[in-house]
Amino acid sequence: MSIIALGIIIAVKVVVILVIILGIGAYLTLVERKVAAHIQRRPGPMVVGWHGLLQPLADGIKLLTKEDILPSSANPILYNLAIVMALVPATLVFAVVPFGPEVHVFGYDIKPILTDVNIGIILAFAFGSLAVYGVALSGWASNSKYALIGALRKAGIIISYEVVITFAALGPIMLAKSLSTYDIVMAQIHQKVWYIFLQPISFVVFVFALLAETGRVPFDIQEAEAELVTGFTVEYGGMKFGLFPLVEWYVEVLSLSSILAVLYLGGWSPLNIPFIGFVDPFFFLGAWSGFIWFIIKVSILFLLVLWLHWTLPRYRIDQITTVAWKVMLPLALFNILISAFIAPLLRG
Amino acid sequence: MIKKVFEKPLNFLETIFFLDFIKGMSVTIKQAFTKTITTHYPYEKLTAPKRFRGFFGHKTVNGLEPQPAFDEWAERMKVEPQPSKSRCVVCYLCKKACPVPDLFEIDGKKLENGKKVVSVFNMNLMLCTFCGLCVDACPVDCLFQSDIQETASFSRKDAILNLEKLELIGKVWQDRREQEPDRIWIDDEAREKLWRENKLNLRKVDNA
Amino acid sequence: MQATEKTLNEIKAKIPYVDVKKEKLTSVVYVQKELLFNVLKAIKEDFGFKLFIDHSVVDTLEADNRFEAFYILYNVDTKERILVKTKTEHALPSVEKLWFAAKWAERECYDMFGINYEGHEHLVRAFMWDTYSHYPLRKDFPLGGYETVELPSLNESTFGDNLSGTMNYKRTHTYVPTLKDLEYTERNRIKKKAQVVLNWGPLHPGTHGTMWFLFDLEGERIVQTDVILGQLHRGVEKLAEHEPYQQFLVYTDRMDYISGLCSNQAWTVTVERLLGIEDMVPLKAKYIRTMMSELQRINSHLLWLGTYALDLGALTIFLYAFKEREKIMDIIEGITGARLTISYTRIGGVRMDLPQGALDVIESFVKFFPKELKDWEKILSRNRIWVKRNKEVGVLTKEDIYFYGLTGAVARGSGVFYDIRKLEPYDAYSMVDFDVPLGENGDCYDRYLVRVEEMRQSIRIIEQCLQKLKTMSPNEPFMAESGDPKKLKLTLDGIGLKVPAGEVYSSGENPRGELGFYINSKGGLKPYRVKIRPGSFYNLCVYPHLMENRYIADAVTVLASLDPVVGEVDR
Amino acid sequence: MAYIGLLSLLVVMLGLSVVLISLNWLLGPKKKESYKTYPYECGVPLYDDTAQTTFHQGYYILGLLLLLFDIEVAYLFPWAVVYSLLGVFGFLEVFLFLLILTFGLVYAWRKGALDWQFDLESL
Repeated sequence: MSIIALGIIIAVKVVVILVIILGIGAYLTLVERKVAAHIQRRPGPMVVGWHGLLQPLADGIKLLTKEDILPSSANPILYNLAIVMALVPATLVFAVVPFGPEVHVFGYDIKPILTDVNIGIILAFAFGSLAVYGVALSGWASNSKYALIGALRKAGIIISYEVVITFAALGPIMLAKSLSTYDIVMAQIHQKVWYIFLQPISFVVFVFALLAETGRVPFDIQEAEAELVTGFTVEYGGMKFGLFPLVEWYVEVLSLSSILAVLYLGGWSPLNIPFIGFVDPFFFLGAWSGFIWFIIKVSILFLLVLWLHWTLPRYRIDQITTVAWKVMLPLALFNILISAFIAPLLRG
Repeated sequence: MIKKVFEKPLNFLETIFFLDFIKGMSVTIKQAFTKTITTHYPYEKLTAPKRFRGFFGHKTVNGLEPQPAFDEWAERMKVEPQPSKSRCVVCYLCKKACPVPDLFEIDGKKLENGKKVVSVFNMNLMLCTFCGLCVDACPVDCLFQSDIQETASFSRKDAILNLEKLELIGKVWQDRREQEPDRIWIDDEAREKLWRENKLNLRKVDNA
Repeated sequence: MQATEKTLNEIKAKIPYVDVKKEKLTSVVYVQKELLFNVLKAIKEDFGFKLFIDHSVVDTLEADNRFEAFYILYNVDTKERILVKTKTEHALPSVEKLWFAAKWAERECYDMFGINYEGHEHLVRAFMWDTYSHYPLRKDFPLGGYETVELPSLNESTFGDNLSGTMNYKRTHTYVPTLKDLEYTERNRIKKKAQVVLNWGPLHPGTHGTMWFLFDLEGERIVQTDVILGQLHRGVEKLAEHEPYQQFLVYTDRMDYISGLCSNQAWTVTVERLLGIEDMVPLKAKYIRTMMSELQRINSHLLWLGTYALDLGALTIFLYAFKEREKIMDIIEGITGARLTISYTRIGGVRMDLPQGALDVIESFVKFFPKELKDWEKILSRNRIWVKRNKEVGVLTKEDIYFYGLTGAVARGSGVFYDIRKLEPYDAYSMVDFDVPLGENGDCYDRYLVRVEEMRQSIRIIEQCLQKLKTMSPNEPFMAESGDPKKLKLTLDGIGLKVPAGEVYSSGENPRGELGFYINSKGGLKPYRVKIRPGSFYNLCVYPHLMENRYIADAVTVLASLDPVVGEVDR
Repeated sequence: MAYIGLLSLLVVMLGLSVVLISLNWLLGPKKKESYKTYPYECGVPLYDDTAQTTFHQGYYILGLLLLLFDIEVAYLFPWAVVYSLLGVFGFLEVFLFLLILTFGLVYAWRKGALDWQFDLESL
């Protein structure tokens, strides 16, 4: 493979990820607003475009043309650095997400994954936990008490759920015998089983950890609008304000849902009947059906997150940490024990 | 007489299978696939009920005045009724009944035949509480409250109703809504649509 | 019910140096101010008048002993109410040791009358800022205030279109606090003990209005709290002294603006009791009032439920509750003509009869609503997060209820049977059948359950009223006819309604607690002094106590479960 | 070599975030008003001028435990990958390892370290 071809492939992949972040991320705001609206018996945005289809665009323009305000007592460098720290690591997670199986385009075999390395999962968790710095910095830099409390709460959540999410992920890794995201999916395809069937406890724990890491209800205490107005974003305006929810509520949910799909739902593999095989209604698409399955799985997970978000009340900070350390962590440890018994039974 | 309230705590099975969450989520998903109940203001508007207490108006003399009260009061206050002009008899009862009397500015002028006619009737609605006590006080069914509710304006001047504006509102009202029956709502179809889930069926208008 | 002759005599026998007097509408114990504390203590502890209702002062303008103070106490077991009165020049002993609620009432009297309370722990103004130098409720304070600062009207400066005469809007304004005044006030109210003092409110979504809380924080822990009231203070009591009885009705709408009809009803019933015409009110009017105020109660509780859930993060319930609330609003709009500031009742009846179709609409609402309520309970009541957030939070014991003068659903949540509709029925409440829900633990969860159950009981009441109203013909009167128009003029507009001299304390069961009106009338068109006993004000006074050593997140839970409305707190 | 993609994404994202941050400054209006940059605290004067002070948090010990468990998990990742090759010995070894750490967790639990440190006294 020539250098040029490699460069083009990488460029295409980067562009795809950028589209996911900015385009899909922005349009997910519309999806969320529509889902929330219909759950609440409203139609949601209806004015800008057909059924509000241009609403994210209008929101974007509005946010971009706001005045740039720096609070008088804020620290300007940290204040802006916080946004970078929030945005960049969250998007880097996508680098290790395999969007589909290997495909054959223009004579090249291309894996639709930006960095297929043998420590993919570890990278994902590492970048995922870096996101807390953005929040913590923004809280400290804006020098507002509400922002500070919100940021410290977010740190509290991360402290609790960082351990839980990694312990939960150990189970599928033991079964797949690999840390590469691509290989984990391949292992599930070879073993003809999605790990959700073997690891239900770990799956539930992972879903809650996902909600916690992304600050979704019932763990949205860092911006709890009734107590902290909007927590750490309280001093931000315009696009700077817009980026935080974009990153937290959409980009991170998407990336962690992708990881979840990879770990438990067999990534791009079609519908699974445990230990018997896969059923693929999209067989006529060949290798490309994998992409559709991946999109379906991630969207279902995203809708589930929304559904939970618009149904449940939120926890209190001490209850969150207590649940994490006293319920989730022992469950995750127990799950490792179970996996230790299951793993040798599976074919390599 | 006394009812103790309590709620059972979750049992073990309900806890591990998240039955409490599932129950709540079943309600929200059910609602998500039910029709929306919104009215798309300002593209859609409901008709205010006849009793709505909005901006004020003066009903005009059109032969439908409450009799004999109107003639008696016109006699008593020495007021000459002018056709298609305000019915006001300058009795000041509205001002007397008002919790904020300052908002009224009423005056009459003498005609050549020695009788009076209302010349100034200003209402400063910046001060108004829209309680309707002045309407109750009006003995000749002149002052009334219309269904005008979109009253925001860029100048405080628009919040002051003078005699011309009041008469105009009154005339429009008399043409448009005066003859309606005293019903809770007038726009039955729109309301029944809004109350779809209640299966509301309003009885047909009784014009008796 | 007022204390009986027997109780008064027992008090006289036990405490010989007081005078007791049984008047037509009140039972009064007169006492010298030096003995006030001991007498109140004896009445509280020996005679069981444990519940603090209200305390305030009447400015009599007499040369010596200008102020007449009164304390209203209630005995929940024997259902008796008593007034304790004393006279003073400018100072009174503080009774905050007996009732914490008195502490706030005393602050209000200090603020409004300049009474000095000896032994008060922290005597600061209640509503005005601390650098304010007048006492607004004194009789010599003019209604319009002292005109010191003139604010330029926006229109004048922009368009230059002022009008002449009484229509002009160039109005002089009284002194408004500057940032410096506010800063002095906030530093005077709370002395920092912990790490950071956080301003929580007045412009904050969690305070349900413009309440200003100061939280002294040690991390997430609230070490001490204070409330700075008065953001919405409009001097309703002062206005009442300058309005005819009927016209004051308009201001009751604007106190507890969520439940205007209930406040209307409470005021009307009070004036009717003072006039002695409670029995003359037609049955139809009574049923209409009862039904409408129960609708309003559901309306108010829906707002509470919605905002409560919203505060705890369940936004969807908020929209569901508002969906139903909108229906009630539409009903009320169709019947009375207004959605929020209703002014529907009249002294002697109601403003208008029910329109055609009203009963059908209400019936269809009543049929559907319980189903909807059940759905919401499915989402909330047994949800583990909801239970965790509410159980063991903001616990109030029975003794707390009496000590802090709490009423309404807050009192019932702690298992105190205190419901004016049962204890002292007004309008048609004695003729309908309903249960009073009582909680056991007195935490936020119990208060939640009590209020939800109250909505169901309200539906029951409305159903009974509907049955009754259906049998009544449209020709039946809805206003009382005065036997002798010269003596007593009962009209819809209330012009010329003269009220005999006397005093009365009467209350209604508002959704937010007991709304009481103390009217001191010297005869004539206008009351001499009106003291409003707002349920929200006293329910809020327990808040600093409940917030001690709690999380910030509990602040919203507890505040929403006490459910104060600023319009009523500040008046 | 595999990391080139990651690196290029990092560079692109850094550039993009700088652009997004400065767009408001470029496109937005610029009007100076005296209280516009006043820190938000519900529209009233600040009691404490700065929020950058000591602020007690209840999860200090949890933070220490996080370090501990994160290191533990780092040890477990390689084990998880090759677990099937190690056989019974590998299982027993890590089982013992986890057991000790679980005892550590239980100890911390019994000592109340997993609870939110609400008061200074409980520290």
